[in-house]
Amino acid sequence: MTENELWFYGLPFGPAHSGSGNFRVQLWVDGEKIVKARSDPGYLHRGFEKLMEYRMVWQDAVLADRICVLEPLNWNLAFAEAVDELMGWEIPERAKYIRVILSEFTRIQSHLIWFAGASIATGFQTGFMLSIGYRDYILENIFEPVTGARVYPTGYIRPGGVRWDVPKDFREKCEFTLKKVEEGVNDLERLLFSNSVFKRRTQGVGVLSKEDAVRLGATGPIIRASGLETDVRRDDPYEIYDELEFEIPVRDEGDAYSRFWIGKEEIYQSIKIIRQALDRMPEGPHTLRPVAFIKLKKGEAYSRVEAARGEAGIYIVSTGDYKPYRVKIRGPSLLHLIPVLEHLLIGSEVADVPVIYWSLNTCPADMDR
Amino acid sequence: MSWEEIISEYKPVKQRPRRIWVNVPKEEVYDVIRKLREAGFEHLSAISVTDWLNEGVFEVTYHLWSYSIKTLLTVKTKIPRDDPVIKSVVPIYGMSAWIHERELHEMFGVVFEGNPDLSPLFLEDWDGPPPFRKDFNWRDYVREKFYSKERERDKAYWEVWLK
Amino acid sequence: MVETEKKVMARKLGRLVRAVWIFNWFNSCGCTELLPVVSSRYDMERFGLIIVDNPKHADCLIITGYQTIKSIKRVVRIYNQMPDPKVVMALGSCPITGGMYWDSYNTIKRLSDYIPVHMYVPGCPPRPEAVFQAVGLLVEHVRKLKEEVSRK
Amino acid sequence: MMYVLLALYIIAAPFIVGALGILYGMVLKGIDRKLTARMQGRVGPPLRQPFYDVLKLLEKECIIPENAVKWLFNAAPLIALAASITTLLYLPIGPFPPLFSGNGDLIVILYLLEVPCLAILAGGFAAGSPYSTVGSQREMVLMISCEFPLAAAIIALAWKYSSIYPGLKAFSLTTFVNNPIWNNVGVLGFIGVGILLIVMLALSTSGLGRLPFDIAEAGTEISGGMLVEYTGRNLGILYINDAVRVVVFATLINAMFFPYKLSPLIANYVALPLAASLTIDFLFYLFKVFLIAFVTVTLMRVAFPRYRVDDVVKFYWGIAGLATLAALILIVMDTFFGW
Repeated sequence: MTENELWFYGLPFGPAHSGSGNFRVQLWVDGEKIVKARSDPGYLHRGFEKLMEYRMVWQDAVLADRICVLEPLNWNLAFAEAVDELMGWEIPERAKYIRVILSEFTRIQSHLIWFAGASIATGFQTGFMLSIGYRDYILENIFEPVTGARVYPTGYIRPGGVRWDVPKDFREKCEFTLKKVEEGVNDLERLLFSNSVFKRRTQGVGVLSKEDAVRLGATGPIIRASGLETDVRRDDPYEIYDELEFEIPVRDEGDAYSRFWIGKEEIYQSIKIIRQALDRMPEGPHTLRPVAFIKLKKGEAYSRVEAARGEAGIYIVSTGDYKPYRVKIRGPSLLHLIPVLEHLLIGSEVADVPVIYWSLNTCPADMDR
Repeated sequence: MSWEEIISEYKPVKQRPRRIWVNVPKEEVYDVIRKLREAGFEHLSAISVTDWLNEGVFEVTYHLWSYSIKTLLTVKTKIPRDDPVIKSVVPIYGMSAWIHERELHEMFGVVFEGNPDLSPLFLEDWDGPPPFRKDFNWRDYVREKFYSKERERDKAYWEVWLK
Repeated sequence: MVETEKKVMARKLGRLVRAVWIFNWFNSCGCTELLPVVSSRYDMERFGLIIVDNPKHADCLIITGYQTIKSIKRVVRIYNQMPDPKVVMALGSCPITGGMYWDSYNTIKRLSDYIPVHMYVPGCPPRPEAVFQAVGLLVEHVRKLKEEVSRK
Repeated sequence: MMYVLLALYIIAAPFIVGALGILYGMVLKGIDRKLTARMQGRVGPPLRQPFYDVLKLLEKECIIPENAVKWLFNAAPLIALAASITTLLYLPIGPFPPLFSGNGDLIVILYLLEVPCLAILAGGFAAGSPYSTVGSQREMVLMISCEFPLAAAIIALAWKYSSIYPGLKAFSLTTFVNNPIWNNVGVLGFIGVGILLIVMLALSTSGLGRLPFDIAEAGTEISGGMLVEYTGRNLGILYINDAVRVVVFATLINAMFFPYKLSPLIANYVALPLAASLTIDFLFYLFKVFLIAFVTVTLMRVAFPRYRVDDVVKFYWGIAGLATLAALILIVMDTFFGW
């Protein structure tokens, strides 16, 4: 704080603000220009890493979906991966395919929420209504029949496989949903991504250069929009991603529009992945037995998963007990919301704050943990 | 210097493809990480601290990823628990390291020398010790703070935990 | 005197339930299930419920999910900013007992210790239908209140 | 006797017009919400939902912020509503001539349109909240940038009238209504007036503070802007004012560009009594107002996100300003060359 800043007045953005999630950025503005921004997280801090130390591993698997409500299955997957790696388990093929399909559906629905956020940020009600409406197809046709709940799968993807096999009409349901989702994304492409006002609002806003993206620790769609072709699914493959064919969309501009665009292209890629996985899915057991009471081996493991908003990592340390000794959760939003957001906000205008905030595809819950 | 040469003297352990773990003494960890950054490990995935209460040490782990080599290299080091001071990696990794270190300072009380800002991040009006330390009995704290002995509904929490 | 006060209250509530403006205190859990309620799938606007951007325009505060020590202070402040008559609805199991975070050092365990809560909707997170049922119960309650007043 | 009736008319008519403006504005609001919902694939609220909203708002507690300028804060909504209804008195309601008219009533209307904005703006500054201050600043920018195209459009049309009918009052809406502009121009002028119509439609969207120009309220940016501190009765009055202004703008555009009546067309075939023709024209007027409101409010809201404040300025000073100038030149050429 220098003396000069007394002349600018403070404008809080959030937490009780429909443009933000449960998160606050204190802005210091000069007219409409932002001269300083400071993130203030912690509204959702629950101490997950400590909670997990106090619970058994199979309880932690249930807890893991709550890390980020917008994509619970990806976090579930990350935790299951970490335990699998620690135990040295090779899980059944069918379980791998189910995991991949569900993870991709989670990515699609998370991206649809992202576009709803983009629409809210620019005051575009129609886009919001459509994206959330189409997201409901996934919740109702995939998540509810498969995992038993619309949002939280309560540990469906668990260490050693998945909790139970998919229902018999899974394939038909997936195909129906994919058709609907494709329809929805095509709609959004016409309504949102070709909309001249939306382009005007997002193009050239919040430009993040490649060097800055690497330096500030951006991952996932954010860094791909800045021109670095990287994806955990390809670089550090888990499950069956090394057998599947898919492209990694990359753009060089690094502005808000290209970030949204990457999200849209990723939905198409996810649809492609799901179709491939459905074709190749083998019959067989869905889980290793017995997996109910897991006594962890002594050791440590670090699992990385490409979540919808970036790299999700779980570092697990065990001393050979039923409970993990230490769990570290690496959420992508922590870096996106604090260093990247503060960097992008300086010099931009108040009107652009929601656009920049939503273009980072963040989830305050996985930042605070 | 290639990255294999840098870590070869510290006996790296290869867990599986793309996962390498290495133990480095406290004094050399900053230099090793700086060299690794120059050798291509440009992404700091996470920093973590493990509290080994019985040995009286904090184990600080740096998970480094390289976009070109495509390997996750975990650098581990141990610092004494009663004097938890370590040199910050902010000069190497910039603001992404800053935020991890700020969080660990709050949760474990580890002091990172050279970090520009270690102010509290998540907790507000916190009156206990750093909460992720193993010697902080979390459940006792919660019971004292949130559950009252007098209230009928809360009695179960007291009775079960006291056993 | 008390009777007239009751009558006034019943009239006010009767008008309130026909056009409930909701301020949603975003806490991620319930928020994801509140989005379908707003959007084209369940469309709560057909019952006159809309989301407003500002607590001062709101009649109903929906608190979705756990509250941490940091956020409960803001909730109390938002509650005080809302004009009377106001209703508080808590979504999810966490505001009732602490839910999954019953032993977390940073979440509060019972919302009604901090602000008056008129309705709890259990679930983790509650389904969209549950939100509608809650609103239906609210309307029913007001109708009974009105009948009671008019009978005397 | 004559004078008593006249006095009664003068006293009663403003109330009737005001009531009509409020009622029809609310109905339009209901239709707008319903149609928006249908276009977004929803069911939408019942048509009478705006009435429920207002009744509820009038019942609610009215909070006045501690550091607000109380009298200004409370007076602003009333001034806004009064000014909006006064504007309506200067406008012809369908077949009925305006209550007040004179030599330059268009200029009065031009300024009366700004008064509600000014009042809310003053109320926003008086509220003493950073959000409402930012909102008021934005509203000021919006008003200033709208001014030029609006004035230029009216001057272009008035100049045309003064050149065709030197004897008539050019700046009077009565002239506009009696001589529809489209009948008096050639091809070039037709294009020019078309441009002016589009500019006026865009101007009325921004004058109403609706998407894509609702930068002063901007829910997700500054959470309600100028209205952020208003509650209860005050908010209810502002809500009504918002509804009335839709009618005001639609009526103005109707009078300037579409002052046609349906009754002469029907009278060709069937002889109509006076009351019947007045009713038909009045209903036709309501229909035209609905159409204009549908274009300026509902369609825009469904199809566009919000502009940024500097884009709005660029739009009005740049595109809209140039377009009105081009229209002016076209109309001038039309007059001189008579194409």
